Amino acid sequence: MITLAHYIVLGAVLFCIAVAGIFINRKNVIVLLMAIELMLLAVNINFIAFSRFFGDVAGQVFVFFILTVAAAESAIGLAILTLLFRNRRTINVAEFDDLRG
Amino acid sequence: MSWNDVLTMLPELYLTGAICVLLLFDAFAGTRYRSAMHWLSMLALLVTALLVVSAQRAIPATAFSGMYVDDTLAQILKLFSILSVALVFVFSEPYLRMRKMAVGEFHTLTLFALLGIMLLVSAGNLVMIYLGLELLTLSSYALVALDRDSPRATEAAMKYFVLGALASGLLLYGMSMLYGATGTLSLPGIAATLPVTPHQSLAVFGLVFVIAGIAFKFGAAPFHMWLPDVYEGSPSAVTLFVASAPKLAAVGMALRLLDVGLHPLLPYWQDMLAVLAVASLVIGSLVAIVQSNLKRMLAYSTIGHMGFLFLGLSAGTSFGNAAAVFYAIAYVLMSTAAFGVILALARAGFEADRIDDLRGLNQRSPWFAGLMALAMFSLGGVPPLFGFWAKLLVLQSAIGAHMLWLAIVGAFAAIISLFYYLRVVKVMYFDKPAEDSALLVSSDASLRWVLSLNALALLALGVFQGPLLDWCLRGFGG
Amino acid sequence: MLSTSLLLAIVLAPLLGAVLAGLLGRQIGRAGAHGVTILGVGIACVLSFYVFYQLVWGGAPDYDQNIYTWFQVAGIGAHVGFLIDRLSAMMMVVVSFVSLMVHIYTIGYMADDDGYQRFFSYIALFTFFMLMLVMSNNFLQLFFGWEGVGLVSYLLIGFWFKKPSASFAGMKAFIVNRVGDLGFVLGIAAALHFLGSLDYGTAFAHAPSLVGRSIQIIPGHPWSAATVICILLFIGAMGKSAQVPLHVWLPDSMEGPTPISALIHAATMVTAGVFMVARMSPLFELSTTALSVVLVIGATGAFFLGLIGITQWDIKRVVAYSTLSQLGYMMAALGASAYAAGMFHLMTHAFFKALLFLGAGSVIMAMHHEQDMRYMGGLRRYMPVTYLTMWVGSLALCGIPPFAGFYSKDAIIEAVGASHVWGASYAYWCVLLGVFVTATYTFRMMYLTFHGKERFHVDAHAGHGHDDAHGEAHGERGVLAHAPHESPWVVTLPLVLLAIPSLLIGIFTVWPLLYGNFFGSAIVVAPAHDVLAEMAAHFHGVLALTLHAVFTAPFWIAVAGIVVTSYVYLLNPAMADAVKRVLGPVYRVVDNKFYFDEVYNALFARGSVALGQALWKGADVGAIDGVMVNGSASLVDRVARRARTLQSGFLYHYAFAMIVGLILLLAGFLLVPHA
Amino acid sequence: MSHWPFLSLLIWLPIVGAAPVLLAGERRPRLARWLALLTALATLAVNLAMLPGFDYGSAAMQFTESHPWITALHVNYALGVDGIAMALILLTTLTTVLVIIGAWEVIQSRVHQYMAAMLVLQGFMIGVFAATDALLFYVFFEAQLIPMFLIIGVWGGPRRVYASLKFFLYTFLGSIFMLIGLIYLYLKSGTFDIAAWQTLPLGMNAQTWLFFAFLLAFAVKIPMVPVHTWLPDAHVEAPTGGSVVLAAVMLKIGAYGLIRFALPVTPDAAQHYAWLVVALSLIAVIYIGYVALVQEDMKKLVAYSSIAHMGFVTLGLFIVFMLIRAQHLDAAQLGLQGAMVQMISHGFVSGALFTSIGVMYDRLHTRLIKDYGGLARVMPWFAIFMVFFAMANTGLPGTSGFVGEFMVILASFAANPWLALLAAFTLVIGAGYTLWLVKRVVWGEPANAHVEAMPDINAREALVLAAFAAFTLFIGIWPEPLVKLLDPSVNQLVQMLGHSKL
Amino acid sequence: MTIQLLAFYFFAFFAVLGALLVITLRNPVHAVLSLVLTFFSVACIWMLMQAEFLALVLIVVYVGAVMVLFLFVVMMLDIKVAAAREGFIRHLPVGIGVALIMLAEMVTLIGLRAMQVAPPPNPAAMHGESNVAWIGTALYTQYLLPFEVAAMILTVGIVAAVALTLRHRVGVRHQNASQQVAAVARDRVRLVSMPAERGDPGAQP
Repeated sequence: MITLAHYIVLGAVLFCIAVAGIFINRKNVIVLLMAIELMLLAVNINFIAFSRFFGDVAGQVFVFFILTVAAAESAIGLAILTLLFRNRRTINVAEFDDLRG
Repeated sequence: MSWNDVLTMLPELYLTGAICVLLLFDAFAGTRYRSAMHWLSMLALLVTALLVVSAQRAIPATAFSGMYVDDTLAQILKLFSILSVALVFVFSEPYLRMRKMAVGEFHTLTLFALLGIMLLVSAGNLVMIYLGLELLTLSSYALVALDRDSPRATEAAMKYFVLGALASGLLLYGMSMLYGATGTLSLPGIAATLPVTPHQSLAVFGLVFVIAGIAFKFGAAPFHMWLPDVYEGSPSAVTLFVASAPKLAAVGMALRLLDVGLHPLLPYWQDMLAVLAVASLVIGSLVAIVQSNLKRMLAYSTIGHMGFLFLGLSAGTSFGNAAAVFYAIAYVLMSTAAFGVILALARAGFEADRIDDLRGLNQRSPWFAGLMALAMFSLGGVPPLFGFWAKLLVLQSAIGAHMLWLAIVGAFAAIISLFYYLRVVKVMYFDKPAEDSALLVSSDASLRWVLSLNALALLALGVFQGPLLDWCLRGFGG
Repeated sequence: MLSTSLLLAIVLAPLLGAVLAGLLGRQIGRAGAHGVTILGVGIACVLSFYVFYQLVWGGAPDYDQNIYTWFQVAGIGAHVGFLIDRLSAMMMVVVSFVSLMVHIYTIGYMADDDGYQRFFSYIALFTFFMLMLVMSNNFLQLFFGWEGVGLVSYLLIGFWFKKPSASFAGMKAFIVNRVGDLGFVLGIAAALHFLGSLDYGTAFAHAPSLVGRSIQIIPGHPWSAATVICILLFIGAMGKSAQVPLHVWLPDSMEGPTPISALIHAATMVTAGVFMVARMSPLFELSTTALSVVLVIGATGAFFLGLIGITQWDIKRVVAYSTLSQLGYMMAALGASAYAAGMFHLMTHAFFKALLFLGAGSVIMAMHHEQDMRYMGGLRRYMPVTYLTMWVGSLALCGIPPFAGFYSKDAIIEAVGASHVWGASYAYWCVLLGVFVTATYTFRMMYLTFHGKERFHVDAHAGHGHDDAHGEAHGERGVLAHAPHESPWVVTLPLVLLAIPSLLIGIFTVWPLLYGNFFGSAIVVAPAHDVLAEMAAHFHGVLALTLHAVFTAPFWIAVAGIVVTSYVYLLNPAMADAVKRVLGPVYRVVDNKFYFDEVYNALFARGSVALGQALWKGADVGAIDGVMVNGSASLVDRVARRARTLQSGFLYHYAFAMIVGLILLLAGFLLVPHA
Repeated sequence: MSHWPFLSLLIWLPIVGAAPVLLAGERRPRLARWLALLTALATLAVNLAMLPGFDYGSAAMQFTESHPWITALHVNYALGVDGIAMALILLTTLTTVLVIIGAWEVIQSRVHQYMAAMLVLQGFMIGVFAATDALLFYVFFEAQLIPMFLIIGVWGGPRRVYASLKFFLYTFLGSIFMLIGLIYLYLKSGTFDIAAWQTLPLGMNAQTWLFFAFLLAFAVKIPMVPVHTWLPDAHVEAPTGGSVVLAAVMLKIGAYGLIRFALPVTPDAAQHYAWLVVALSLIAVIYIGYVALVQEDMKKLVAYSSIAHMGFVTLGLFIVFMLIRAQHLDAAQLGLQGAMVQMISHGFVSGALFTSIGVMYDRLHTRLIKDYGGLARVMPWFAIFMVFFAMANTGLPGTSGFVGEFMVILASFAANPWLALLAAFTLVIGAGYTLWLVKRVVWGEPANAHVEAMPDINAREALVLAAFAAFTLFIGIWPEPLVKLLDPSVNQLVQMLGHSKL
Repeated sequence: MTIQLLAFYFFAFFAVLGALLVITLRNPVHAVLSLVLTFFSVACIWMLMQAEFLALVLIVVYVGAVMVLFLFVVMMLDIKVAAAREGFIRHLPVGIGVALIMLAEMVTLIGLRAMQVAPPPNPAAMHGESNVAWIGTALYTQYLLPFEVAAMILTVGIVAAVALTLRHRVGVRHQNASQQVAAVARDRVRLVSMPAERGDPGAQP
């Protein structure tokens, strides 16, 4: 029997992996964007699981909106990424420290 | 959906339409009509504001099955958001013209952000919170990156984007837990369910993530790291925007979530907000001291101010909430004045964003030095200026909520932070202007007039703050 | 009847003169300046005599009224008013008369000085303050005059302000006096506290209530209230009347022009302490402890400070130490409860000491402002009037009958001898030996100055006039541009006028003053202490007293002193050096004035500066500013710089911070229990 | 009683009057000066016009005005004066006129801004004394920092930045804790009316906290040891006018605050900790006296002497508690009166001394004692004033400096002779540092050729100094009018302090 | 253990594996592909929860559009892989540590015990409507406003992306399609009248 706990734990695990990904990643920005996608995915799992177990549509509707927004967000994120690459010829996170202190 | 729904949210609907018109106008009218774009945007703001005011007849009102709430709080925040966006447009017009930046996009994206703010502060549902917030933040990311050829702006945008996305991920995770605990996304529904739900600990768990999301939006420590970089890296016009209306949105969002939705969990979030307040006060007041960049200094000062604002929020009383709203309004007007002076001094190729750039301003332009001094003293919380009353109210609400220690921390922070505000005054008044610097104040008449009004309002509202305060209190039945 | 306006005229006339001469000095010129001030003081003098006459012979009752209210707080009132009884009337006469003499004398003495008008203004102002002091009917006004004369003394000692030593001496006088005033103010406070009023009348009326009251200054040791009040007040008198150990300012005050040495530092101001103690007799009589203190300190000064006079070479300093010694006598008399004797000596001393000072001033003028007796000698030929009047003064000082000093001093010695308070026998020895000392230094001075060989020579080309007279180093000591000559009449007239009372006044006043209950209720003496009453029993008239002197020890001691001195300084001058060698260390101690100045200088002057430096640099700049203020500022700055580095600019650090924040919030939720 | 809103007029006349002065602009300094002087004189005239209508026998607030200001917080724009406030307001209006005349030729750059700042400062200071609403008081209390900050910073000496920042932050540090106290009291009582607070029952614990909040705020302002170190710096760097206002009026605000707040609102805590304040006051008198002795900078010396003299004020205020406990109510009144008179007197004397130093500074541009000497010869008139004010500073009877000190010493003897002894020590040490200063500056030979060339004071300077001298002398010779003005309020205060709130 | 549970573990394993690969792989292209694996697995899990519509949307929209966009950008930017590796091993323990702490806290706090419940019957199925219809009804009635707002967000996405990346390079020739389409013959050919050429080279008009 798959209980609610299964889903929630899966969500939590994915969430933590995403979090870990964000700050152990010193490579490039694009992986950060992907980690964020992962995080949203974890959230979505939660919502759908709760929705399923409550028999309530709201959670699934929320997921729908999250997916929509995430798409727009990706578009903007990738646009910024492109600008970044155009201006700096790199997307290595460790090289962006002009602004600090 | 009914006519009533439409009428209730007429301001937002109108603004949406206006944005679409502006988008089309911008796409087809070409670069010759830049100034028309400016005036059309102002017109759109004016009409929206009028609609907000005229909708006052039957509040509180809800629309779209409780997704949208219109009440005094929403109206206050909306009006001041509209006002601050108008100030942003006026102050940044010459700046954008000089730099040949994408004026059309600046206006439309800012208006989109404003729309997001208005939806956010009227949200009656987690979904609306999320969407309003995203509308605001996505526009903001783009605005920050709008100076496409500036590596710093792009870097700032990238940081802002990644951290913002992380923060909304946290917020969403928290929302999912709240949903799991209560089975509803409606804020009043959550408030009604929380006392009876068996999953209260789940709700509190979600609350932590929600708080993190809110704190990020405010720029409260330790979720503040994006803020200095974004303030410094963005074009000054965008910094001005980022520093103004979104703070009102943040306070609206916090109040909707915490006061409307999660008030039963007050004992939990009160402590968390208090801790965040202390962290923000410390970071904000300390690190600003060692800044040489004015925008960055103001960024840290913002962090400190958000700490003060949290003093009001964490009280959890209607007075505290009103104090927080009042504080946000005060902060917005002060920072528009401060950044307004930076914009007024900026010229092509010269940002006027280092503190030393203001050296001897009193000799070059006593009037603007005076305005900047007003803004600085107000930010520092020196009576009788507006900023003092804001501080007074939050301190009062903290003491009233038996958090005297928090008020004392706030007091220390206020002293330390005063130091760097005074430093700006010192540079303007006590120092001689550098020989080669030609500090010129923008000749743009509307900028000069409106900036003057903005700064003098800090004085006027310092003396006649009563009506505004009453209004804020009315937003919470006080 | 004494009218208020009359009394006001007495005090205000000199004040008006002082203000006119001071502020409009340039406009009214030299003659104008001395004109208005002499007129003012003259009016005061004449009116004082009139007041005295009215009181003593006119049958006028004592005057005790307030002029106006200075302040009134709750039950505590401070007023300005006058108490005129025979005590104050006598003082008024003495003060205004001597002052008038000095004014006249000054016309000659200061003739060439730049600060002519200023000087007249000062001495007239002094007269005003001194009159306010003696005429006061309350502690407050007493203190007003007290400090006022101190101020003028300060200004006059430092009159030649270009001379560093003069302005230093002025400052020293003021500050040492302030030490006394510290006690005096506390005494007033104590009087107010215990007696409930600042007015003499009320206060003295309550004085009997002091008996049995005590105060615990040191917890566990109750002190009699009367003792505390009196000793505190007496500390004030010690300052003003230059008693040991607060006498150090008086010799230095000789930096001032000679007329003021006569007026202030001999005749009037320094006796204010004596007057005050006499005025406070209702209080002092309540405390034998206080009387003992007065007696012992007075007698100590009378002998030991006189000793110093023997070693001095400066003519004025000799007279100054003589003054210290005589003030000691007066105090001793007060301590023996012979207030009248003290006041008597005060009066006679005022005349003969003023005479001696003015005579010394005359000599100094003749010597072109050379004050060192080693460069004098044989002056009797050049200035006979000065010489003769000085002799009168000297004999009066030594207490040779029938000169005025004899009657007063003899009464004091006898009174001290008759006293029974603690320390009386020590005091008696002191005052007795003091007679010898007095004779010694007086005659030494007379011989060195007027007799013997001339130790100066006249050189017409030496060419220094009066301009550089103010203490600058002379080209060569003992060389005069022209021969000494007698001073003008404005100088000699006062000498003569003062010589007359020095000679005669004792004869006429000894009976009424000492035994005739002259002061009436102004002076209160407890029957147990009333030595004068005992002495009155042996009094058989002035003539008998004068003749009887040859059978008393003081007379022969004085004669012995004169004889020894005559031998040493007239017949065998080498003897002086031999004595010096024999006495070696003792001589050095005395010659260095018992090292008071050195000790005070190290302890108080340099010590204060060192302490001030330590407190300033150590506590203020170091601890408070350095550690607390700037320290906390720099701490904030350091922390801020450290905190700033947290903002590393790296995205993953930012994210890390957020996550850590989140984890901490979660942990807090996990660990902190909630309701 | 219906009357003109005199107090509002007093406050706002100078503030509004600053606007035309500012508008006169940098190019028309003459106009700015005259406008400023006229405004100051008009304010003085208004103030004097109040005197006939003032009821000297009443301790009640007079010329009261009250309008709701912030209804939500129950803050009123409430003004009123009693004798204490009236005396200090008179001091303020008089001093400002003199300061403006004193700055006539001294201030050469940005005259209009200087004059405007002075006028605004005056308005705020009067506001502090006139406010009967705590929040209004606080607003004025803080607001005056701004013009003073600018005065020190813009027209000050070489280390003006350090000094002005120190001044501002120090004061702000103290006052913000007071603000917390005010808020607490408001929450407790529901009003910001000071009079209501004076009768508000408070527990000892609350009183203690409040007392220290008030004490910190006002101790910084007065300033008391050990929070005094801003004052020497501020004085040294401030222009003459700034120093005069600072010493003459601003320091009094601290003591005034104690009288209005710390004493009556928290009488029991004040009673309990009176020993502490008394100890600090005596330390101020003695320790600061020694520090003053070794100063090399004249302004610093006078600044330290100000601290010592203000020590008498706080001493007078707090021995009251000891006297009340010992049932010496007359002496208690005397002590309080002494503190008040000392405040007024110090206003004139220190103002005059700073003006004198300013006169010297204008000629030689140095404040170091060693650069002077022998002024009595080159500037005889100046020397007269200088010596006179020095004597007033040492508390010579007949000058105002004596009256307050005398009263306080008299009163403190009743509390404890040792206190009186330590306090009276000022007679010696005060004379020491002041006369040593006079000796080095006024007496002696002219120190150098520059001193030799110094011209004597001109008519304008003489006018200012003579005015100060006149006040000093008047109060010294006849303090009764001043005492009478203060008496009912002092009496009432002593009565109030005698009642425990526990 | 039911077949469903087995399927859950299967897909969950791949989801987690994919996620781990996303954050560890050095080549971004591989990382994107791993993300696709995760998405796909999760979509299958959603299927298990009978959220068919969202599962499909995830694959069609996310994998089909967004991930392709990612791939497109990664390849366009031509990132040097080797350079961006340093420090990875050093920071890994911190990352793992923090992630584990967080996971522990989360799992503790969520209160899993209360969640050991079986799912109730599918409400959509009970009403006899599909999951799509169920969501659709909600979207167009109760959630109409959010739906519209989502549209605005997408518009912002477009506007922002265009504003940031579209640039009119100066000096670069580019096509203007609308001009091309709108061209008429008159624009294409211009007739210029000029005098005929003569043989005499010296005679210019």
